[in-house]
Amino acid sequence: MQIDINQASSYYRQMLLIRRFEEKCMELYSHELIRGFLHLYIGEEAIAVGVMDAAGAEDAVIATYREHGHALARGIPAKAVMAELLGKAEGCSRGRGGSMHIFDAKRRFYGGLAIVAGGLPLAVGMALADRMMKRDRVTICFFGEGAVAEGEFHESLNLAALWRLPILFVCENNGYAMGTALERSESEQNIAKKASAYNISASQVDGMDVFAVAASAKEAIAQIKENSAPVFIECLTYRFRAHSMFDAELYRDKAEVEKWKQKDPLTLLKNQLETAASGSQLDEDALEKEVASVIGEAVAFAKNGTLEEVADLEKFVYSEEVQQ
Amino acid sequence: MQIDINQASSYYRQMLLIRRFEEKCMELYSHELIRGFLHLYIGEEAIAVGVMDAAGAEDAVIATYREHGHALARGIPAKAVMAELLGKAEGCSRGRGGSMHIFDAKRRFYGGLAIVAGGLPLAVGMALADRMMKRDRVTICFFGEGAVAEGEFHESLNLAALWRLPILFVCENNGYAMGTALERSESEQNIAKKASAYNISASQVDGMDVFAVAASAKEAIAQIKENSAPVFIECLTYRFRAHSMFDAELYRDKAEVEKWKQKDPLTLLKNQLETAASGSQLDEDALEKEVASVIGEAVAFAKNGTLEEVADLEKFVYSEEVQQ
Amino acid sequence: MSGTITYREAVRAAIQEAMQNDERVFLMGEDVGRYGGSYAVSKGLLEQFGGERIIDTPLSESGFTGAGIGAALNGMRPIVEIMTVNFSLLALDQIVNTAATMRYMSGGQFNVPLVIRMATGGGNQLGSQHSHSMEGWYAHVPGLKILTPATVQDAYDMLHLALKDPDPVLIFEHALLYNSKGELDKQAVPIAIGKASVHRQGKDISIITYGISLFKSLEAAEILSKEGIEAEVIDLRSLRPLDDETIMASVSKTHRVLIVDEGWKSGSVSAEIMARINEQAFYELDAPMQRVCSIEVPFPYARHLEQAALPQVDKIVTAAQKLMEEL
Amino acid sequence: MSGTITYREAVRAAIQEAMQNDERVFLMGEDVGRYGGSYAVSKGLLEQFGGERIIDTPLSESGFTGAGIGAALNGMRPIVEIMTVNFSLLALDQIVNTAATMRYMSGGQFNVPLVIRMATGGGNQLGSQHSHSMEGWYAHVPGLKILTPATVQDAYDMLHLALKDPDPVLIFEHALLYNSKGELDKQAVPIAIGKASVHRQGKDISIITYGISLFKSLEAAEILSKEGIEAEVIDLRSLRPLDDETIMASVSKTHRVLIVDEGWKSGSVSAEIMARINEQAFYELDAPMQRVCSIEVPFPYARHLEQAALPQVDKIVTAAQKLMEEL
Ligand SMILES: Cc1ncc(C[n+]2csc(CCOP(=O)(O)OP(=O)(O)O)c2C)c(N)n1
Ligand SMILES: Cc1ncc(C[n+]2csc(CCOP(=O)(O)OP(=O)(O)O)c2C)c(N)n1
Ligand SMILES: [Mg+2]
Ligand SMILES: [Mg+2]
Repeated sequence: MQIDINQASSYYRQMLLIRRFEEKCMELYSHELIRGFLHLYIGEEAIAVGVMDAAGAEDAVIATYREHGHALARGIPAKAVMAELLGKAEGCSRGRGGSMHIFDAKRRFYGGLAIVAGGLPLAVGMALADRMMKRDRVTICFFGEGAVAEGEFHESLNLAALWRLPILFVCENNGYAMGTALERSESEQNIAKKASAYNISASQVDGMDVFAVAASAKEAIAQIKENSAPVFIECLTYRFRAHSMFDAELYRDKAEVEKWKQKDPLTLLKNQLETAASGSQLDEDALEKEVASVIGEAVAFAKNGTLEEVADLEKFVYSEEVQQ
Repeated sequence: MQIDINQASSYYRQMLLIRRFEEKCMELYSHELIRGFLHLYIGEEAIAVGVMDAAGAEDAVIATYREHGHALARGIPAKAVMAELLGKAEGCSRGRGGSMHIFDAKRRFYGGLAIVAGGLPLAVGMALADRMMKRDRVTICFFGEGAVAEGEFHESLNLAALWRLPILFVCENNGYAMGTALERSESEQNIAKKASAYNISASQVDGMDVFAVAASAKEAIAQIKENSAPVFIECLTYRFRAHSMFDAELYRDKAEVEKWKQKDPLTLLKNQLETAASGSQLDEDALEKEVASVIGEAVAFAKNGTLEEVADLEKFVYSEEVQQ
Repeated sequence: MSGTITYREAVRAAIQEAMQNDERVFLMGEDVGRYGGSYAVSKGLLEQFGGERIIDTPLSESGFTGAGIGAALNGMRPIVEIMTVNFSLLALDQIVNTAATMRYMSGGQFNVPLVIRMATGGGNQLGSQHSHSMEGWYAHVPGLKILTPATVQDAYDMLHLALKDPDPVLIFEHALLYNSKGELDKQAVPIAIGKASVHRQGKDISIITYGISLFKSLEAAEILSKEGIEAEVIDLRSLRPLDDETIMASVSKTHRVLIVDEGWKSGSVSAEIMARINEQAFYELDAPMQRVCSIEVPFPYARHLEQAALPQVDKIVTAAQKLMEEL
Repeated sequence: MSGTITYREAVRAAIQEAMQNDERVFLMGEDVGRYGGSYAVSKGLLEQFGGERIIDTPLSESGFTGAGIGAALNGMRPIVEIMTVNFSLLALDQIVNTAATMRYMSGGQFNVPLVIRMATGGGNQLGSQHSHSMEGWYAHVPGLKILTPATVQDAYDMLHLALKDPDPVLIFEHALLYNSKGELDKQAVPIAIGKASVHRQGKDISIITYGISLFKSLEAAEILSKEGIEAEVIDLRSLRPLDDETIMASVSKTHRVLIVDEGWKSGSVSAEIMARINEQAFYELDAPMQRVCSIEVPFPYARHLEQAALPQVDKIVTAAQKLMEEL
């Protein structure tokens, strides 16, 4: 495999940023600066980074409550995300959203949605709008394998395929929905195969391998545009941490976690680079420093942020102006 | 094919009863004795009759709003159904249900449910209860092909397969959901194939051929018991009449309807008998008379029925007695 | 430009004009196209606008309602039709958890200019799964606006108003009103969302109502008038926001209140109106407020039972008479 | 048999005993087994009863709630756990259109002895899709019974009562109560469904409330007492049926009413209670009734905003003081 060192460093830096950002989140959670539910993406970074590399600025992104990684990979500044986690007015959702509801209109980042499978119907509508308006855009919709059992998954895949909509469905199959292992939630455990039952072109990809994910997403987006039809990719991955901050992890054993940690996407990328023909190496120290400084700034920014006025509690329930 | 003349007459009599019963319903509707929505099963009789022949008395049946045929084939007396359609206290649901809500506890007939796909989750629970209590029973769940697009279909098929529940799913594919043709509602139009995506054993059968339906249902029930797992059959059929009494049928052309009428299940049965080795014939006149008399009695019974006291309007909202 | 047409035609005309004037508007729902709409509202529109803008959906209430939200987020002005309010429960998660919250939880970045229309109400002998009046439920939810056109004029105006609104608006059309006839003046300036209408002036009692019950209330008012009781009849028009001002002004004039509402009594719109009058105009009341609502039963099929479950003119008259007897 | 335990433990003990005593009882829901329940209520039960009776379901709220209805119809006594009330909207069609109507539309042939438990309420900074109090909505629906245990004793008793009830019963457990501690007497005769409890006697004002707001109201009552205002505090316990008798008796004693309810104000339980008091005890009122509810916003994440949206002790005190100032 030929690996471009710049590409590799860029991926690595992004994945490292997500990793360190979330490690900082854990710390801040234990200091009670972050509250509510906090779902970490650690272990799954290659997916968001790989897919976002394939996404154009004009494409739309819909994610779940486990979306820090997607937000950062999409280019939302770490400080805006961190300020959000600290509930500050400077946060990307003005402190109203928190960890589960990151939004960014400028980057066409539509959440940050915390009803499992709730984003899929939105993706159908977003893509429908693009098709009706003849815009050359794709809607990228992320969800976990747990979402597959919900009725919304079924309705949305059918609509997307029936109407041949430009959607990239990205299933992040980390094997568990909270404590429920895939084999206890699906009668057919090959999710990509389930997608084929809607006549959607679907494939499985190693979700720990950022190059594989990016390649597959790029191919998928090309295919979507070429065939004007949705494409589905199932990324096989694993979350290294608990489901959220309130999870004793009774449902899986340590050995399994350890086994997967061997496939850490950051380590994998380093190894790929080392064994690649180029033989080049990452400047890990520099990257760590760079990332640490971004995160340091983000935390400082967030801590220095202001609280939204309580008088503005009801602001944004409705739009202020009704255009006539 | 060897055809037993008694079996054939019995099927024919039942299908004829349904056919003539519903023709009478149309008449009574035009006289405004029946009101609300009235969905006729004309053309689809072979399915209910064939499947019910396979069902045991201890099995449970769940149907839709197009369920006169299922009710009659299950043995609910025509007079109890007719009285229900006339809104009388003697009706099988005491006049509270009407055409869409036929119930009969004694015959384990659980409706008569008018939310499309709403019966499927119930079937899952009924079968779960049987399995937990180690009862050797099957739950038979009828629904139209329109229901397949609903999320409940997906959730229920998955649960049934995952938990290996004794359910016979019977999809009555008459090609249309109101005015929506199958090709405009499903990206994959082979419904049986969709069922296979849940690892449910599934097959298509000619829904106009009562022998074929009965054979397939019997085999399915045997298979359910043998494998303790659900089975799915898709019956290909057609409704000869409008969706309900308010339907101008703008969405399909007469030629298509006429083509299907050539496959009328009653005619088909007669032909099968004639070309069968036995060479025996139905005594059509006698059957018509028998059926006419049953329906005549049913109408008289219904017309003579009483109206539930208005004072009892609130009866049955809650159970009267709370056992302690 | 004014004339007598049916409520159904008024809704259709509004959809038609909106689609002609704004390419972002489209209609989506079960059987809105080839079938012509389950209540024939959209008949003819498929032929006029084609299948790209009059979209027949599969039976997937949650899916296509959510798709409406997505399309609205992405610049369109979708009109989603749900056949009957009971089926809307299948889409409720999308409506309440997403459409109503999107603007707020994104800190004002995204709004959802979505219009959802659905048939509501009983009286057609459709039984326990097709007949309820749940608009009051929706009126509980911040982020939504809830309209209940009763007149032909409102059937027309409100669709246009809803399409102009940047936030999700739900329109509840009583199924028994589609055949009703009335005057439509297309040039008239529409009464804004959130404003009630006084349909009949009166000094003795305020009858506050909406939707089909408006007509029952007006009929009752005529009967009461013969007995010398002059009822003021208010059509709320919008259940969220509610027009407190018009309500309180009327209460301050009549000092007696009767609310007529086809929802089940407990937890209905009528309760909220009573609560607000109690809060804002308690000292104006000469007698306890009364309400005529639906009896709390899943609706029965038999006509005599269903009619007994619904608000009726005689019940309104009797309630008003009793209210007038209070000191 | 009496002692101090947590609310969580009380619910768990009740489930455990019911399962021991009746083989028809089982628990089903997302992560009730291996995970131990999202709020750890069912921790340990899988080990005790096995996977056939402690059933982890896939994410399929409509599917498994409907399965609960089916199992109830077929002789079982299922307890369905829905993680959070917001997710229950996905199952609402099954609950409202099927569970609540089955007995009625079958003319009394079938009943649905199903218990549905779910967490409700805000205060945990869970944002706009996890924090609402929608039990009042459910209380609108004939055919359902709605329970809101506030105390440890009720958390235990109500599960038993619900399982004995032949009709669908929904139990709303406020998420912030799971860690609260209280006395549990397993031998005590449970207060029946539909009966309210007077938690504090008082002569000056009736504070009517339920769920977690009970504790805020009791705290407020102590503060008020120091100012010489003696509040009677009523825990409704059941939102459907409502205990009109206890409510009216208290109103007839105090003549002033304050309702505290974590639901959004418009169309909340508080409105229905005001409506009933107006109807049944209007002449007993010395002042307009007041209510402290949640501000009508999808709940925000930031703590200071969320706290501002919720009913709080100081708001209750202020409202009560104002109410006492009225002539
Ligand atoms: C409709 C709904 N039901 C339940 C939940 C609670 N919940 C949050 S995350 C989750 C597991 C989802 O698993 P998966 O889709 O695999 O995503 P992952 O968390 O593994 O990334 C559950 C059950 C929810 N948020 N929404
Ligand atoms: C959830 C829901 N949505 C819509 C309807 C209105 N509706 C009643 S029957 C029907 C078509 C169903 O088609 P199908 O399942 O194929 O059954 P068929 O009528 O052909 O027997 C529709 C849309 C309904 N009853 N329930
Ligand atoms: Mg997962
Ligand atoms: Mg069909």
